[in-house]
Amino acid sequence: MHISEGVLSAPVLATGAALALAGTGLGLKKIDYDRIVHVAILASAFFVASLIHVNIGPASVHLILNGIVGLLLGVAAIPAILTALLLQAVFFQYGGLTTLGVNVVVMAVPAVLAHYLFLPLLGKSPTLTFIAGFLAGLFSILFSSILLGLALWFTNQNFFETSLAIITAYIPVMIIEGIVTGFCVTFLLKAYPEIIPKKKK
Amino acid sequence: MGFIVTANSSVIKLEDISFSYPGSDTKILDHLNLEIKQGDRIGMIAPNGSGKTTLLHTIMGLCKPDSGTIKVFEKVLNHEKDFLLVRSKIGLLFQDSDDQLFCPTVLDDVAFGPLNLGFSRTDAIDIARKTLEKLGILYFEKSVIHKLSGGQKRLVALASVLAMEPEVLLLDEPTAGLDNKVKEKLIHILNSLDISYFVISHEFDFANAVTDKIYSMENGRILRDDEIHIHRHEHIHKHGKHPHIHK
Amino acid sequence: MGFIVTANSSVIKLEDISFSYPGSDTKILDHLNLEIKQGDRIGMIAPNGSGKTTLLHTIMGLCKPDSGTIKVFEKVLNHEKDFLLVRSKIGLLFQDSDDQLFCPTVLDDVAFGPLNLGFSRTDAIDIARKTLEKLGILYFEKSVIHKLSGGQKRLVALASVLAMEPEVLLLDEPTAGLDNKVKEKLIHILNSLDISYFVISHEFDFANAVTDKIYSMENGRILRDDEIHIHRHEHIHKHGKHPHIHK
Amino acid sequence: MIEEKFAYGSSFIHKLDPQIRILALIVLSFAAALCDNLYLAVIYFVISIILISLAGLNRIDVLKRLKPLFWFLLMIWIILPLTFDGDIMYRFYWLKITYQGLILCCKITIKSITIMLIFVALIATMTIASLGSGLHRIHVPDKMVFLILMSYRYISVIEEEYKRLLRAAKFRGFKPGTNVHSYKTFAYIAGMLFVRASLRAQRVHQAMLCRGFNQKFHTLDEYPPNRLNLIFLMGIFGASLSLVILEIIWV
Ligand SMILES: Nc1ncnc2c1ncn2[C@@H]1O[C@H](COP(=O)(O)OP(=O)(O)OP(=O)(O)O)[C@@H](O)[C@H]1O
Ligand SMILES: Nc1ncnc2c1ncn2[C@@H]1O[C@H](COP(=O)(O)OP(=O)(O)OP(=O)(O)O)[C@@H](O)[C@H]1O
Ligand SMILES: [Mg+2]
Ligand SMILES: [Mg+2]
Repeated sequence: MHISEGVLSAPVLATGAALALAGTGLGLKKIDYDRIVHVAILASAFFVASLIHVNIGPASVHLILNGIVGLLLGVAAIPAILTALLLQAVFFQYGGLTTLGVNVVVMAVPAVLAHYLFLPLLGKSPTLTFIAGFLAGLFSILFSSILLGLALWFTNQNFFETSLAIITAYIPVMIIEGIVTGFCVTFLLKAYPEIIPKKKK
Repeated sequence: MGFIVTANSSVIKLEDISFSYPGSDTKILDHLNLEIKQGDRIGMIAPNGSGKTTLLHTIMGLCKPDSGTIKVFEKVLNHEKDFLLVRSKIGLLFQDSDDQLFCPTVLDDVAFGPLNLGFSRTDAIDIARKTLEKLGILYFEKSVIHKLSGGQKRLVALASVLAMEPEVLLLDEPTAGLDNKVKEKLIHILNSLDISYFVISHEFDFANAVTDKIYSMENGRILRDDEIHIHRHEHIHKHGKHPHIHK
Repeated sequence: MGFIVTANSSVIKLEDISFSYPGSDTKILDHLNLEIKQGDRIGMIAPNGSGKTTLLHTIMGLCKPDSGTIKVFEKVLNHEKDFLLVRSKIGLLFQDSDDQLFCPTVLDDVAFGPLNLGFSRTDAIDIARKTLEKLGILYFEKSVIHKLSGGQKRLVALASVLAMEPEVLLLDEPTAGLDNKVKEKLIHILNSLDISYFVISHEFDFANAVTDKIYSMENGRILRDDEIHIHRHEHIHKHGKHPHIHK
Repeated sequence: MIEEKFAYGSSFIHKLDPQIRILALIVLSFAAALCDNLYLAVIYFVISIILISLAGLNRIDVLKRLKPLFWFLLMIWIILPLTFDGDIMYRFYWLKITYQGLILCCKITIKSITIMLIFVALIATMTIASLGSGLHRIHVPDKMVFLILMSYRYISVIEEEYKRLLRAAKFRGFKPGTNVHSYKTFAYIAGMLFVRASLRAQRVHQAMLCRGFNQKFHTLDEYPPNRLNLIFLMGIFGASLSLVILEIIWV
């Protein structure tokens, strides 16, 4: 989910950059040197997850999975997502430098929220785990698309219809991300519960 | 699936296959010919990077050859669709079992293939159990994959390939990183199968124990050893008082 | 670094070490004893999952034993701090090179250790270049790691360990997945080193070619083969007209 | 897949110090992003074209890289002129195309292409290792540089793992479709990637400890001092500054 260069106004770009900077600073502070490799390699996994294409009818969309990254990393998800987006910009030209801040906010804020909202529900029961995962996936994309719409709307009120169109277009993605995140969380709890932060203690 | 397979009929036949990876000029396969017949047990020993894995991937339709024809069960395969049909009849054991196992538990993983073939859940689980039983590893059906040892993973990977009841097996270095006990188990299992297979290995003794002929590869072509004759030779070993570990 | 090492002095000594992974009851190491002396070249052949990798990690302080003492250069190691000092004197080659090569380019990676030891940039680069030269792989100093082949990565991993000028080498299955040419290169390199080492391998012939004695592991303990005697035996091989591939 | 296609070369731009290129990128792309005047946007566009030629990049390859952007622009051109309020230029029954909408489309198109071209010319022309050392020298925190370099190193390892897993699934008769079984399979594959990533991270961390890692990450990359560095940076700063001043005076 990227907003392209050349669209947003100066105040929106500046706000995005400032928020992303603050969040990254906070996240970096939370990562000590024993965990930094973990964060870096999960950032790579997040990058690669976006290369996974799943079908919806005749079309296909790629996974985003910021919900999972949030669940697994908490605040540390912010620098991880920044890293992945920067590398995507370098390799695929999905975006440039000026929108990097806004894009980080769009992807990372819902991820961090998902961590605090849904992590406590994981592992209570298989059904609840799936539902929590489903909601984490769905909610992350919903909130990301709303943030993206807001960025456009703050730039120019005339982008209202465009924003609505974008949010609507993401509805099928939300459902798919929900299902995939649900199964993925179920998988993680079964196969490697140590990866879920709470379970470590 | 309607393939009629009689003894000595050709199962896989590559004719004049050339292949190079996109963006490179090196011909990894260079007018290569290979035939695997019903009942064949063929080994292949060749250096790293000589194109063995590429060869198997070409048979499975993963690498599209630049020229030449691939026939499986006497049928020429051209399009992705032709390969789809045939892939369930050829079992490929990957070089690294970790590449092959992605379900949470052993049973899930072995049942994955049968489910894709259209079996019902209960039938798929049934098939999976039977296959694990046959390999003598039913006792860890509930185990989580990444907590298994290398040898155990190998056996599970083999089970998940066999569960699809393939008519040919392609094995890519099945013994890499395995200890001698598991190796012997594998030799025993392979020798008790009654399907054709093609085994890549870096270990002569293993390949020798499970196959009837051994090929090699050089410059993108197969080197064939049709005659097999007995040869006797001596080594000198330093070894201690413990049971001598020797393949 | 102030360690006085004389011939036949003990380099690594494990006494009565027990270890189990957190959350499990199985003793992977069970009152294990091991001594590596100056000049020793020891091989270890043992089944998958017998605890070989765990043993090496215990020596390096990556797994903390439940009981027993670890002495390196006659000094008992207790705390993380003691291990810090010692880690630069023991070189561990990991089972998977991708775990060990974490810098973007070959030169970066080989210079990483010397930089941590406090060498200046230019000195570190100098050491790195010399080590690559010694292994005959200087020509890919600028290469990006993830574009190297398996065998090349192995050699780079070895270079990055050697660049720290360790006094002992611990090698975890250095030959897994390597072809015979690279294997021979490795044999040659190891035999030309004049430091002690401890090699885990599943391949008797390789272990035999680079070491003076071979140990094994069972039930968390070391099985020792102190006497070495020559033994002559015969095989029967089927083989073809091609140059017989044999390690 | 992960190819640094433009990273190797011997052009003027390739020889510049990464640190200089990053600074130039920051100044120039923000100046271009803030520009709100169609004529000035065209000047920025010309600058970006000059930079691309200085970098000696293959034009076809560059165009291919902009493909995702072109899809976005296509969407903009379909939606914006119709939904934007303003003076109506054409009316076709209930469809109306506004002048302001059209101008905005032009501006967005030119600006977005410009900013992407600047990025390609200045950043895509260096390896990630150089980017890391450049960022390090403009005082980006150690930990951030470390995250970028380390993450880059393992992307291709994990991508390979993904490709192999997908291949294995396909060999076992998996046909991706629009159904729960497919989504579940992809979820398992993604989950497996995260598990492997985590296990690998543990091992890599241990490997770093064994090599005496003391919480400092070094980058070796060295660029010989080059008089052109300063000239280039001054040129970019000067151009950006004069264009910004021009816009303020103009309005
Ligand atoms: N995706 C790829 N793109 C380009 N070249 C490749 C690719 N995969 C393999 N190669 C090259 O093709 C050659 C053959 O590779 P292949 O994996 O088939 O060898 P192999 O015989 O299986 O070796 P090994 O014994 O190491 O498994 C090698 O030189 C390798 O560098
Ligand atoms: N992190 C871990 N947590 C729990 N158990 C573990 C862990 N790592 C290894 N084990 C278990 O400890 C035992 C010894 O593992 P280890 O990796 O030391 O074996 P190994 O001798 O090196 O085997 P291989 O030849 O396959 O490399 C195995 O049974 C394994 O299942
Ligand atoms: Mg291979
Ligand atoms: Mg091991």
